[in-house]
Amino acid sequence: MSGFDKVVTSYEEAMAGLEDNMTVIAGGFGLCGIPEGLIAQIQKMGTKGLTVASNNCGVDDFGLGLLLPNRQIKKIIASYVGENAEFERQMMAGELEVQLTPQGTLAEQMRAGGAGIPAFFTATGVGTPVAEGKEERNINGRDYILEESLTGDFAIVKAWKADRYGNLVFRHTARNFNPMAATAGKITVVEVEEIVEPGELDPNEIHTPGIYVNRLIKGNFEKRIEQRTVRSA
Amino acid sequence: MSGFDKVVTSYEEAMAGLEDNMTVIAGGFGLCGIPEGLIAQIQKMGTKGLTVASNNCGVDDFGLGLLLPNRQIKKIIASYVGENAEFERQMMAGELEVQLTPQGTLAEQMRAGGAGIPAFFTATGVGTPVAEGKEERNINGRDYILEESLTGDFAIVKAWKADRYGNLVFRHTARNFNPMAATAGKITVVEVEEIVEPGELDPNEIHTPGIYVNRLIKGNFEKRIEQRTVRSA
Amino acid sequence: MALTREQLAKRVAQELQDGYYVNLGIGIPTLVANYVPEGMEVMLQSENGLLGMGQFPTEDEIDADLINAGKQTVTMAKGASLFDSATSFAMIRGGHVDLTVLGAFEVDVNGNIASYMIPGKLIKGMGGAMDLVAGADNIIVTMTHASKHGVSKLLSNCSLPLTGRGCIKKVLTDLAYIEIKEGKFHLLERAPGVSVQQIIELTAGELVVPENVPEMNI
Amino acid sequence: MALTREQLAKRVAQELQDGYYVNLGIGIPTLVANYVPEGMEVMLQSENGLLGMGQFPTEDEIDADLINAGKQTVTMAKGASLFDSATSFAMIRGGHVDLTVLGAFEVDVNGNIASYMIPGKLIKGMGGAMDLVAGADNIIVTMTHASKHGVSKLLSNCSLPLTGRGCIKKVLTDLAYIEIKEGKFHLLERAPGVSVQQIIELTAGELVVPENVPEMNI
Repeated sequence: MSGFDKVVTSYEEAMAGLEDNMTVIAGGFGLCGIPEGLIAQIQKMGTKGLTVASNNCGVDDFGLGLLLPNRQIKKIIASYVGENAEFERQMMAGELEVQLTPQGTLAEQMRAGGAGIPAFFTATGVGTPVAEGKEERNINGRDYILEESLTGDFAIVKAWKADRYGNLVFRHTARNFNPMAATAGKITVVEVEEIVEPGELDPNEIHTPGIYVNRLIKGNFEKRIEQRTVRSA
Repeated sequence: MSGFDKVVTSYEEAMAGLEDNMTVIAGGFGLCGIPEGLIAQIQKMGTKGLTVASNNCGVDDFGLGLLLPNRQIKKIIASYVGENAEFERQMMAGELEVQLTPQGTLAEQMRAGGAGIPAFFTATGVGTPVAEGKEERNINGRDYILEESLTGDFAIVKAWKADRYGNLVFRHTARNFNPMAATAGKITVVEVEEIVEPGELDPNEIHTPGIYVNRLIKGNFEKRIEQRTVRSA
Repeated sequence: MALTREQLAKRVAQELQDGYYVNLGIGIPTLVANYVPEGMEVMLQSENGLLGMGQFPTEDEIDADLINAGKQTVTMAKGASLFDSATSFAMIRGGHVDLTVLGAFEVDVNGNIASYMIPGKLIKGMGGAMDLVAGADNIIVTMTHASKHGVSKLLSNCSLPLTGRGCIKKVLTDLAYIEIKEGKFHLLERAPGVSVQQIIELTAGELVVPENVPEMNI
Repeated sequence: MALTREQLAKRVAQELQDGYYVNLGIGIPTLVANYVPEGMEVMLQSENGLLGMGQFPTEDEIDADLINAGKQTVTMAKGASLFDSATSFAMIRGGHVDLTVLGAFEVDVNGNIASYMIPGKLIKGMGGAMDLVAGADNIIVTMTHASKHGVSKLLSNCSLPLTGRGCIKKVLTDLAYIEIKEGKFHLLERAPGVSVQQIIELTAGELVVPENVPEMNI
């Protein structure tokens, strides 16, 4: 294939180059749309001192929670955390730095990071603990704070389908933070359910163009559900 | 139908409420993906003193150029203009105010306007005439200028397909500025080639959710080509 | 009688209008979806990337790729659309959602709201709440008027860290429907069987009481 | 002999690498696409919203909805993707394009570029040029070394309004291939048959000339 073929065949290759103290941007919302195999690989590698930006931090035995027992995460930037006991313990003990960020600000920070926008003003967080130490400015009669963008040494992303060139399609609400994360990594690694040949995806329906993707791997997903909620048929 | 049915059946209804001295955000790149019938309606209404934000300003007898002969445009915010003689005449005579804005900044300003971001930093335009009067700031070792967002009293948009709820799908490079324009209008009016029933579009493939759309009209498009360029078969 | 959770939801539902795009927070707000008036359609926004949230799935319909902001499995309504989180919050922060309903620990006479953090207790985070209160023009806060111990949650100044500053104008408690303007609470309605006196006693911030305070019609 | 337009394009094409995403400006840069080395694939970005631009269409293939940034009808290559203008410039401004090739009126020893505006003449606008020069790390400017009247376009200070400040590191003219660093032009290569003396005479800004200046291999 061509120089645009992003497919790798092993998780070792997928995460090669990840080193201690790097920053990782991760897609996913709760356990929905998370790159399960890439997280497992980081656990296996035992990389330490990571700063992780992700909306959540998984549960005790799944998702990013897997990186907690061996203290691989030094700092987490997230909007909602603490769905697991080990996280709580490490946070309370001061072993884990937690930077809480409003969900929309976090999403926009990742987008801005990928888009060459170093900082933007937002009304979110004005007058709250989030505003501490940040510039506040009144623009056209309303108060805003200045938020800086986020980028990572690595971005780990979960998509539904991809072609070999790294063009991505997401499915349902498993899209969530994944498209922004994909733009914000120096090296962006994507784990997908299905890889097709270039030309098989409708160019109009591609959610993330392959230019953002460095490595692509086909994964097997457990897709655990956090809140299984049903109605009677 | 329900309160989500955005379809109107006349151009009068589509552009009702447009008044002198309002700001209009327009989708389109050159003559590609422009809301032809909505522009024609503005010409017919004779609304004057308009501020128009659009990447270009059409040609002498098509697109936004149609609003020039009767001096309906007071100010144009665009990245590339002057494809027509009347535009040139009015600009040179000082009858038409032209605010040149880099194409990427213009696109981002519309997106920011729709997204509640009043201003953002960008490297584009640093040290150029575009930077005049704007705040310059060094962030992490690089110089940026602060750009404010754009919103309009009206946004006029061209899409390919829509369902009656205003969910939009664009086609090929006729997408261009249209999705951002759609988010930036107090009243967003969309002219489309085909209207289908809600549920007929795949929710994963909708480019612009109906929440941004106030009125929807089926148009007939000439789709004029500016630079017809072919190779031999 | 103080309103039940269901009655709170019913009262909020009276504020809906046909064609509204609505974001409902976790808890009581979620129940509002059950009381959309007959012949009216609203579309529910779930900030994890879904506009047009449907009911919970049947066993057969469950799809791990389709959840709401509370991480519950859901379905899509007719005319739904899906998008990424940046787009979702662009929608919210850009003021495109017609009505936001969410809970709180405290609100005050200046429209401040505290809803995500009790210092000393485990802090789970604000999720999308700060974006929702900053982005929406039309917000209804639902909460109990006072704690179990009779401590008012309608204050002169919020005591807890804020979720948003000066952004709340309407509060529905189990006792009263209250508007916030000009630095004061204004009593609009009282719950059936609840006296104005009871409300005054349980409202710590300055409360303006008109001559007639109608009972809610639920 | 000064390079022809085609030779300029050929020389630029030597800077391509397999798997490069490339944005080619209007004019000479566009011609680069014709000289992609055998066995190498590059993908062309068109800033109006297309990654993977193909060749011009046949009469039968013409589609008014598919144009490039120069407003010419085009086709899509295999593996192409389409997106809106904000996404397109997020790609450009975020530094994701591997190589940008564009023309200019002037460049100077500090890497400034002037390419869109001649005061007193009709000003058509910068289009996407300011975004492209600010967003890319790897830019090649192609232009003639001097005007028809022998006035150098490689200056100590650009005389025209800038398109970008301090962003140009490589310039290919019809006479020379030049690198800009530490406030000076550095002569890397000369066009076949062009003498170093000729280049020195037509370069107004400070030019560092190494002992050996190889001829371009075209």
